[in-house]
Amino acid sequence: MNNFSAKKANPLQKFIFNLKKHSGLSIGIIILFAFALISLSPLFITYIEPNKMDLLARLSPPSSEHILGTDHLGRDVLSRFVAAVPVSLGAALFAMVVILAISLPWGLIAGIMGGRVDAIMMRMADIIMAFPTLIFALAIIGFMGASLEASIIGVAAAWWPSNARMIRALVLAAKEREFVRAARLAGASDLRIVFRHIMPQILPPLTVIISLETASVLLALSSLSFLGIGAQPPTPEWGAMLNEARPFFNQALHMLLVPGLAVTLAVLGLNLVGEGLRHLLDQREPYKW
Amino acid sequence: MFKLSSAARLVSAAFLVASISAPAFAAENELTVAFKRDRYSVDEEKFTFTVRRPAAQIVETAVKPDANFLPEPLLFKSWDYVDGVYSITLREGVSFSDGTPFNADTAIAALKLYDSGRSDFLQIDPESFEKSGPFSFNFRSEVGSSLVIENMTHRATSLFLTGTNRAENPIGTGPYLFENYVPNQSLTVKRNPNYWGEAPNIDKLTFRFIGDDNARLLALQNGEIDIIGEVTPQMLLSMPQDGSVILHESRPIRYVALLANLNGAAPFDIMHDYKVREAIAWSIDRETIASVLYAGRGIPAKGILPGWMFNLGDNHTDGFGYDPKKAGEMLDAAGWVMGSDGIREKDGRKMTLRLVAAYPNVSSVKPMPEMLEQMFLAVGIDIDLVEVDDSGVYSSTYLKPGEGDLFMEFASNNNTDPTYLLNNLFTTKTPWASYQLTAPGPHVDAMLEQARAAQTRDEVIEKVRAAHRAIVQDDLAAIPILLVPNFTLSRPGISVPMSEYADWVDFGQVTLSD
Amino acid sequence: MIKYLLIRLASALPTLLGMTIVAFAIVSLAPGDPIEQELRAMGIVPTIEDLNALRAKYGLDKPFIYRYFDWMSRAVQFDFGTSIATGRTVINELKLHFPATFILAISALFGTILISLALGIAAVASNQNIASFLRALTVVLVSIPSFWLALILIYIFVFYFGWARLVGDGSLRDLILPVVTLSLGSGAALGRVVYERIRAEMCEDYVRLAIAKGVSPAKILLRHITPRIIGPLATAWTNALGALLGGAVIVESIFGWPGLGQLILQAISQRDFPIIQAYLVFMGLGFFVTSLIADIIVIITDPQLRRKNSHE
Amino acid sequence: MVNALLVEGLSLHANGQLLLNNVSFELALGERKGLIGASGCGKSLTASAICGLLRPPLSIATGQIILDGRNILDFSKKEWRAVRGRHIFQIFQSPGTALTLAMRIGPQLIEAAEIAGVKNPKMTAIKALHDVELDENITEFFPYQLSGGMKQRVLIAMALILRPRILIADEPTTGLDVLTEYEILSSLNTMIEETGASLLFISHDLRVVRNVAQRTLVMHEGQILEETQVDMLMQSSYKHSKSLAKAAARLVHSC
Repeated sequence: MNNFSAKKANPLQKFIFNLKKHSGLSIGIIILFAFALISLSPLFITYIEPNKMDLLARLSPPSSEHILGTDHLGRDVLSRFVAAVPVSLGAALFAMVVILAISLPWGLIAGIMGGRVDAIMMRMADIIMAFPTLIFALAIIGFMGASLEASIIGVAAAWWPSNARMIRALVLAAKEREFVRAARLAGASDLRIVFRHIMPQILPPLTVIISLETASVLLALSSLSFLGIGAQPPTPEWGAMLNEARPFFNQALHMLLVPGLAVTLAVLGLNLVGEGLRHLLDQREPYKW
Repeated sequence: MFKLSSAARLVSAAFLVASISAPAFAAENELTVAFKRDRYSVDEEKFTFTVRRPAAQIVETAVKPDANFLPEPLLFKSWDYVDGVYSITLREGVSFSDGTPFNADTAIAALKLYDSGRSDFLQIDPESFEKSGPFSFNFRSEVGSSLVIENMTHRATSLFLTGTNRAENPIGTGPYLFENYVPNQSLTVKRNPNYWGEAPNIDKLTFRFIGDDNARLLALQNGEIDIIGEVTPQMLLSMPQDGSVILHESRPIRYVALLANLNGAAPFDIMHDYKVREAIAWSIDRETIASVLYAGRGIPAKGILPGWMFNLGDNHTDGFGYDPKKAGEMLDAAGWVMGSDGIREKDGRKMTLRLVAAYPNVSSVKPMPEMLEQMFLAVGIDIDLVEVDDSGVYSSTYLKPGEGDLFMEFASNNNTDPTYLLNNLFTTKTPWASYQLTAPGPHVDAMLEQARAAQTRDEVIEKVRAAHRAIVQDDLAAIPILLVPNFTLSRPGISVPMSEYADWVDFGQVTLSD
Repeated sequence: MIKYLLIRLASALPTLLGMTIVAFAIVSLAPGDPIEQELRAMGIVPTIEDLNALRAKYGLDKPFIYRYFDWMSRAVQFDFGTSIATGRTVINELKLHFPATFILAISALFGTILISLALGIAAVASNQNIASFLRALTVVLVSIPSFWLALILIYIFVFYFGWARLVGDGSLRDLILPVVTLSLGSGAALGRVVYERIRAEMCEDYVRLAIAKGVSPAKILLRHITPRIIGPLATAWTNALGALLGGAVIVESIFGWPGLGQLILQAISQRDFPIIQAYLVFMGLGFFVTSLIADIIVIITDPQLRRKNSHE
Repeated sequence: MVNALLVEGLSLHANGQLLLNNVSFELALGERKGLIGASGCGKSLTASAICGLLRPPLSIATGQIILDGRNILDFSKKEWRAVRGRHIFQIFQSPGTALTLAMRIGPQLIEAAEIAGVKNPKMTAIKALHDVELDENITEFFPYQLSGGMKQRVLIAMALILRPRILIADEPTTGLDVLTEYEILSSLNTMIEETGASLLFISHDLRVVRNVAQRTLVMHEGQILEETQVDMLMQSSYKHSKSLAKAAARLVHSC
């Protein structure tokens, strides 16, 4: 009789069990963790200075001295790749913070106030969403002049409205839940409802959104750097490194592969984590036919 | 619409094949030349801009620059300048491609067009034209300039037949006829069978506009185009060394230099100190840059005008070598002492210089800015590098408001007027308002004013020489780095007659050896 | 339906108006003087008066509000002025470059729809192992930056095999690589949407009933699930068109495809204001029209909405 | 008596948790049997297992379900498809979501008729609607235009069309008012009488079961406690059986 009541697994075991079941999520976490380690590695390992040129060793293939080879100015590709981790990922994370700083209050206020405020706020978001995102970012950069800062601002300006919309949708769904209604009827203040009831509810799906959106922001930022209107050389940044690698891809494929794989892996890590979290949250299984 | 045009192309191709196969025709030779930007414009009012490189095959100028950058006859047979009056004798036996004879009437009409344009480049007094014979006439400069003929070597001053639509069907006296134009894609010209001069080697020239530098090079390697007309140092770095791409070069003419902000407000006032400018000049390893970039064809520069040009000679400037130790001492002497982080400082202020690269765009000098940054870092100067791929942003955001310490430029005196470059870049009265901050002061203003007012060419050259020395040596308004040839790239089996001035590379005279 | 469309259009008017203001403001308030740049690039020495005359000609000397209303009153008649760089009318420039981008974007959209359906349905329908592989493939494809993919495709197909041209003449054969580049990524992204949508529907009770009835999987998918998801998918696909137009800027630049992307990159670097403004407005309009089409599909496929709208 | 269905030692797992424990029972040809128990005791799981509608993480640990002498748990997907509808059919407790929202009623019934292999699907569908006392013009309706009771009767009409040998009705009257409940149950009775199918009627409410079946299984926490006459439940030795009977009695009394 007792054998069918669940054995209580401890949280860690449960987490590990979940990770095993969600291999995508665990791979994603491992990738992101690896990038975090790499970005910290200069504290322990001495790399060649990422901007140091060795003009005699230009475009050299991977060797014991330069494990990932050198670029067109004889700079060490490995150390540039490592130095680019905090720049590229940092820029994406920073852009995401800016996006959230705008879209979270925007979506919360619109969702909770409803009515005319909601209509006006969403209309304003719609105006920006009327432009394809990358094109809007391009226009903003055209306004500010090319730089990493401008591309972050451009991307944030183009990306926040859709995030605000998603957050608003989450808020609306949360607002309809019984206990939120009850709290409201019980006379809880808006602020209290937001922080005590709505935020905890939208946080899990918001994590999914943040993870997936950071991936798309990272892609956008590296695209802009690749077009030469994002991070400016000699700043090590993956998109910019690819831009520099372009002319040489016939002679030095390693210049093209290293930053390209770096972007792909980082985006993959973020996507896997986002997808994995989504599956963790949505445990429904389809009927088999 | 898209499909229609490709269908039309197919049909016309079919007709072409049919017309070729009928008589026993010698095989047509064709050449495809790639340029970065389509500069062909159809605005009649802006027609001074229209005759850029491709269209220059259709219309010709009055004179062309010779090897020493002096005007030599083309449509003008001879000219004379006495007391403000130019007397012109035209070449006889020339006619426009539609058969209209080229004579004093049509020439005057063509020259008068330049006053109806918005920009009065030639500064001719349009009321002063006076026909003195069927092939001769006189005119005056409205500003008393002795350099009108020199300015006519600019390809923007080609002579069109008036009374026709220059935008849709430009008619000139040149070796080619307008055939087809797809904006931002291609312009095709075909041989003018009735050309008055030496017949070109190539029957049909197609100019392709490919904006992306790498795409141009890859397309050449892939055999999709024959010649690249605009070549960047990155392309030369990545050029395959197996002989599949051939480099053609002129004498060095373009300069790469750092223009110093001599009149900037804080924080862009560090360059006011001559010692700092000199230290920078000594900390540039020009030999290394020259050996790595531009396929090793650039030479360390002692000035921004090459010595061969106008017979200026190499000796009126001394130039600067590479001596980081000396540079360091100069900076010490100027009060900029080394800080603990390897960056110099003075009165608590870090020596951070903003280097804006580059005019006309950063790809024309890349990756030189990064190389310079490392060299300056070695003497304790921190560089805030701003790369601009847009000459509009360059001049309006950085140059005009003085938002920078050093401005990297890649340009040339693309004109046989010896005062052209110096006057525009280094005088307080420059017509290019952005360049106020690079003017050393009244003494240079005066030198160039005298040069422009001089009535003989020797006198002009003499003054220019003095002004040039002042700018690149005594005042260091421009810190010279390299002098670079004008390049083209081609597939093997092509020989391109190069010119120092890109607009004067004559693609019709290309010889094919296969 | 027509009434609904009219309401939808009327409610979109403020958005469209706001869009034009944003498009105009972004560009007009930007620094950079196109006139001076053009003259300098030509090596021409203008006087201050010449510059002012040219500025006046292009209306660059007037205050912002005046310029906006002036621009709008002409824009509604499809007169966006003259390109400063080329001297052609802006409408002409757009007409010249639009067909290439249109073909590219539509082909890429078509490819996207095909790839997304193939990946999504295959992942739903196949057995556990193949499905996991397909889903892994999907996430990887979504994560590859399009510009990198383009370079790798060029390396493989242009240089290694020599099967494709790099700088074509705009013929359909030159379309293949750019379209593949564009549609792989967005096709995978939408394949994920297709998969998630079908999966979500497969959790629904009506699918359980259909299974209990003994309906075959293909019929369940076609008859029961498709009508439910076609609306949301149409919305996702048309939204993808926006991403494709953005991606087209990169892909056109890499492949030298003579479309609007090239035009806008060039216009930005040349500060060709009228072009940038018109481009932004057109992109916004195009986006608006496609989302309208998506809305119509949603209504047609959702009986409840369809009824509500026909009875209102 | 010939067995229509035999369930033997059926056990069901999810995430290491045992949800059905050694469930065994049989259903004779033409027999009507109830399956009662408190909510969450495993009744619907049993029904889903019999129809092959379990989805992960649910999985069958041990046991067999014998239909026509064959263990259907060993069936391939194709064999399952051949069995469903014509041999075993189930109507669910949530008529509101069970019908395909985007399809009109007519095509959904006709689809069933095609599976059943009748000659004139459309006529069969209309006749079935008449049998459950629905107007034939609702074939043009979408599910959202029907009430809950009407939808449940459409499901019964579907069962009429399919003529399964075994029908499992999983709480078909939950959430409906008493009058509608009565109509549904009589439709169900009509259907069983007409087709001669065996019926497994699942409910938590003894009162309802009494209307369609004489015998019932009692389930508690994943196990079958007993099989007994509905009327004898009050006298059961199991306290859970007794409490179910008492709850029904209280409800009847309060009316």
